[in-house]
Amino acid sequence: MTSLENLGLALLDGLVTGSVMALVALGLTIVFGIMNIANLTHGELYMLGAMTSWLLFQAALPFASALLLAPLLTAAVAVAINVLILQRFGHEPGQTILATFGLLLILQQTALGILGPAPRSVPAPLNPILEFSGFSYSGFNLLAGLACLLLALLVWVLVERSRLGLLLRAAQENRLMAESLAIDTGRVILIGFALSGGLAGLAGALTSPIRQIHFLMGLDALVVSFVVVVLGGVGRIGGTIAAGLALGLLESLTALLLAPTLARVLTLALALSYIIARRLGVARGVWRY
Amino acid sequence: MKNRPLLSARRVSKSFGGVQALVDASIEIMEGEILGVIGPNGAGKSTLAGVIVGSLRPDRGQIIFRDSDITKYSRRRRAELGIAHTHQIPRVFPSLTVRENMSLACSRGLGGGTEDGLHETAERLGLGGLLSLKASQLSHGQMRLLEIGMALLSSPRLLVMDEPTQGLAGGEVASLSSILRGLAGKLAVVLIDHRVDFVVSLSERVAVMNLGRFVAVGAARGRDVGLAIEEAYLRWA
Amino acid sequence: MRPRLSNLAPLVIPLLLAAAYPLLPEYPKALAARIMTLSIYSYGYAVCFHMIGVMSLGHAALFAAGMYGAGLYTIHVSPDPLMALAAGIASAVSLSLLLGGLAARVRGPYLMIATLLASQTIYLAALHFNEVTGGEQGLVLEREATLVGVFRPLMAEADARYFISLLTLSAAVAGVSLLSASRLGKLFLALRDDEEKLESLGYNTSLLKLTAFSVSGVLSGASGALQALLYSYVGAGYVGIFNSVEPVLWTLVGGPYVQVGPFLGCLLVNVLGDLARGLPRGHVLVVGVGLVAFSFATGRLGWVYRLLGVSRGREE
Amino acid sequence: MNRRYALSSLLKTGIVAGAAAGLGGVAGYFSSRLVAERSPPVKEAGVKPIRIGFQVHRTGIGAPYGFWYERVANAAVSYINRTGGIAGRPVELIAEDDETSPAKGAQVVERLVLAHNVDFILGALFSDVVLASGPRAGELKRPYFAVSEGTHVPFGLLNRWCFQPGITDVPGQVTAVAKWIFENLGRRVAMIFPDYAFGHDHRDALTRAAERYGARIVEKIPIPPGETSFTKYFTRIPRDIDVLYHVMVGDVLTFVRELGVFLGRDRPELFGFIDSIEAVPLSAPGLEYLEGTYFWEGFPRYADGYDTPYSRFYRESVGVDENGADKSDPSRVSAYSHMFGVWETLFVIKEVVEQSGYSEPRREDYELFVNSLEEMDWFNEGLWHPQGDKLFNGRLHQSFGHQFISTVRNGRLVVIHRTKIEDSLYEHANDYTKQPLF
Repeated sequence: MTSLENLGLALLDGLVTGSVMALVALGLTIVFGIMNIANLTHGELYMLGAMTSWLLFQAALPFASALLLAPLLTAAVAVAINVLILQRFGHEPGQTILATFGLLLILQQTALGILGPAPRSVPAPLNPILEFSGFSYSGFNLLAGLACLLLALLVWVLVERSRLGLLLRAAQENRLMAESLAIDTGRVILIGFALSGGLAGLAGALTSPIRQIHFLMGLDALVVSFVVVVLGGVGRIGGTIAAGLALGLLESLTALLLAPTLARVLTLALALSYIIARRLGVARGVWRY
Repeated sequence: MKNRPLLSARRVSKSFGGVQALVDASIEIMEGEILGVIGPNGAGKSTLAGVIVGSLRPDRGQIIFRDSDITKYSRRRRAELGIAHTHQIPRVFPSLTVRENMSLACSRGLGGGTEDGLHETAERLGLGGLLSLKASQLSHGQMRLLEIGMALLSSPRLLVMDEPTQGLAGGEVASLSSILRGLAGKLAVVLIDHRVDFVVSLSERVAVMNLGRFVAVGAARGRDVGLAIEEAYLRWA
Repeated sequence: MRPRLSNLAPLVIPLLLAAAYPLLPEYPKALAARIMTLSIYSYGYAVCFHMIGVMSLGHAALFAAGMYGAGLYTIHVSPDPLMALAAGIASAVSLSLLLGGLAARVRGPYLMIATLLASQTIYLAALHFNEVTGGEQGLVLEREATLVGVFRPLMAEADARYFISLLTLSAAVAGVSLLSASRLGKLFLALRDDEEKLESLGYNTSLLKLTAFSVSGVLSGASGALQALLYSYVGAGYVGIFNSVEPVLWTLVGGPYVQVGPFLGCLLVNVLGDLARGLPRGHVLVVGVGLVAFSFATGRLGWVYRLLGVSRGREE
Repeated sequence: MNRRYALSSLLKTGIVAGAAAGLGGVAGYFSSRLVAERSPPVKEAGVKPIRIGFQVHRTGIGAPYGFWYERVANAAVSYINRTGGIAGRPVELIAEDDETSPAKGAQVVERLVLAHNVDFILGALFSDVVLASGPRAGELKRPYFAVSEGTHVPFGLLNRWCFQPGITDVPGQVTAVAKWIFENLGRRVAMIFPDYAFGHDHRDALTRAAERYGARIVEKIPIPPGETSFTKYFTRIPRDIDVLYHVMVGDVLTFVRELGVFLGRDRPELFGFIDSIEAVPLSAPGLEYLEGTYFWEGFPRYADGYDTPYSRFYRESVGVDENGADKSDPSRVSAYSHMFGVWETLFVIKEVVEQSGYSEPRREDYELFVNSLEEMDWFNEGLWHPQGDKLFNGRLHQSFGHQFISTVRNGRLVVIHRTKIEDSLYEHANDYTKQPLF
């Protein structure tokens, strides 16, 4: 392969990886970025989405059913976590971290019980191999990437253009004020959790044919999501999408140049210097820790 | 000495988004004087305080302190030069006791420095009996007094007070007045408040602000100032 | 604001541990030694978390710097455990200046992620330069070159391990207690309460953060170095993200009282984990349930601290 | 108002109760399995059991292996106990989870020795866990048996108390198959391996073998841990190679799928270590690409690959069907190429205890035990060693056995070659017998 073809492949693959990262991170943007609640189970919700897809495949149901049922299930789990636990101590940051980390372990071990320890996979509903000049690429990967990107953009428009985005922000920034304006903050936070959980589950189901399904897959997703959310500027949906894409491309392109592990080091170092150079967060005092 | 400007703001402008909070505002503060600043809500008073103490950077214009340009100085360097600040909503350290709060203000080093004036200041402010209380346990008015005490203990040359009477009861306002009177001549004070009578009674000169500009500056009981106040408040009433 | 002798009341913890020594069966003794070593890391974390209110997700890097510093010194320079301990602490402190520098420039969630990225970078570097670091597999230190080895003529390994960690823990407890009562400690609290206000009083808050991070580096590095020098093993398995999250959990469970909380939290979480390990299956699940339960209990444990005579750390 | 309040609080109570029941259910599920799976200790009046501690990867990244290691250990212990135990004493297996973490692994060694006072420790698979545990075992003076294939035992990184008699190490495996690769598939090779110790062992061993047989490793592509997409690294694969050698840990399914799309039909020969798809069914979507490629197997997954009475008995005992999957769940494929090491290690312990006259954990008995083990030089094929006979090197504390080379044909692995024991041997200066035991 020529270096130009390599570059083409790296760009394509980077965009697909980036779109997936963006969609997974988007849910976290809503709960953590906008509402300031550090929900560490976010990656596990993604894993639950993928696991649901596998369970439905085992039950011989079509892939489309996973796209429908997985987000419903994960949204319900997210809402349950909020109602049963987080809401009871008013989303106090320290207690939230403890509780959601505990839940992370519980969900992970539950998945171990259901999936078993070995990786699982589901087939893609359609899988054309796309031939480009000099390299080939999986049609489903491209499709899933595009779907992730479109969904992310859709959510962006939905939240930014509707009253919902405003309400989500208001609910966090000043609960008292929001309540005096007759906004039911409890319900707004609930909607935020449902949306966030649903997005994570949808991303998990959508990518289940292109990633292996494993009980430990949530932790990586969580860490990557946090990084993407923060690089995009906490609470900015458009920023999250841009950061996801940028990170995906960056990882792909650095891998062309350097030994793989060094390439990852370089990606992390670049992300870090971006944060330092922008002096991010200096003017914001909302987050206590 | 008294006629030399301690600090001057020269044609300072500052806007937030599309809103012009300060427009080419210029003012001089003399050594040892109390300068009152009056104006309706949104006139630009707090922004003025911000650019003087360094929590806000002006878009244009200069801040001169004792003949040197401090426009680009950080808040900390200005504090070292002797510019102190009390906030509209009092800011003290709630985890520390009253004594510890005041002690931190006494000196900036880690060693501790002199705390000679600490007890005296505390007594003067009526905080003498509260020294070992946590600041978080104080009432709003006591917190206000504590913040003023901290500002005084940092031995400033210029004290910028942003709405010091806000949230104070009648009696507390009276004692605040007497404290400020006691300061006359010792340091310069920029007294920003919306209580016209309070400001006029304490200040030698009063500056009236409206829509980001100084509309009048003069003797506290002067005619110009009186008219300007009337106009500014009537328009916005 | 001068520290008084009464500020040393939290030393009751190491005293109790010393008194418990003859009563403990062998395994609890070994476990206690392990927890003491780790709780020094917990104190190191709490200096940043509770005293200046900075949440870092990169402290595993400080622990690792102490561990690799001590381990590599032993292997490549000289098998002198005390010098190795110093080398470990020194490398952790240098790294803590880097993290502290980050804290001076970046805040809030951005700082969490910046520190996370920094420690992940170090983790991957430790993997990549495996000829030096041993990569994920790690390196084994010659036992004779470790602290335990030095004390072997005098006492059994298990005893040496217990008392060396106890001694270091006592120093950490005393240090942190005196620090929190000192003027510097008050400045740390003031920094946590209101950074801008402190700056407007003329204090250099960046310098204060650097100071807090280096104190944290000393403690975290000492803990990491002890891990290497007491257990003869150095490896990248200690640098992963889990190892940065663990002290967050310990200090949260232990509560805001910086003199005793870090130890109690570390103790509670580890003892729960150890008891659950005795279950034939599902012990991670039990730890998860335990953490959820702790999340409800934290903040209601004030009486425990009052009982121990600790006056205050952080206001709730 | 009151009614509504009552209703909602009733609802909340219901939800909480439901959640508690759910959690309880999950816990119950686990505990019921544990009771079922724990080997029943043979209690005979007056006979003290031999206690074998087992450090197992129940959770964490090693879990797919840990699950099968535990299954095999239980099967072996149950067989030993049915047939008279060890030296007439029943065996009690005490298994504890090490979370596949070096820190927790070392702690488990302490628990097993100090709290349970086990006679021997059956160790772990992942090299970091083994390397952190070995020093603790050495200090506590308990024989520690790794089933890891890592080089830490034979290369002398550990100590006299650490052994690996049940499975050939990676350099031995690679040395054995490299000759076949170069002779049959080609001499220009690129390799993909995980960027940690296990992968580095492969890299170093294959490089040495290439030097010996005049082949060339033209590209070495280490994959960082935790990677979930691989296409970007495939761009480094040169197009003019004869063989692509792959060994993966982690996101293996994605790895193979993306490799398939990337290389397409016009691919070089593929030789993989089964580790890339260990515990994964070949029928998993995307793996059809592996048709016609070659694999190293430690012990053939499909029953016809090495069909002896002993291997049939072993397969039956651990409950694996002829396709290498769990008899009760055909989608749960076993770690067949590695887990036999657990079985064989337990029988090495049995053999050496019976030969040496070991009776309890004390100095003179361990001296007998370790010396007897180090004097062993051969394990005969049989019910105790179903994978085949093995040469044991007492200086290295390491066994060397036969290796299998299989090809994927019609979606199954078909054995095409079995290496000789000599093919696995290599020189190493390490000599544990020179270390003092106490």
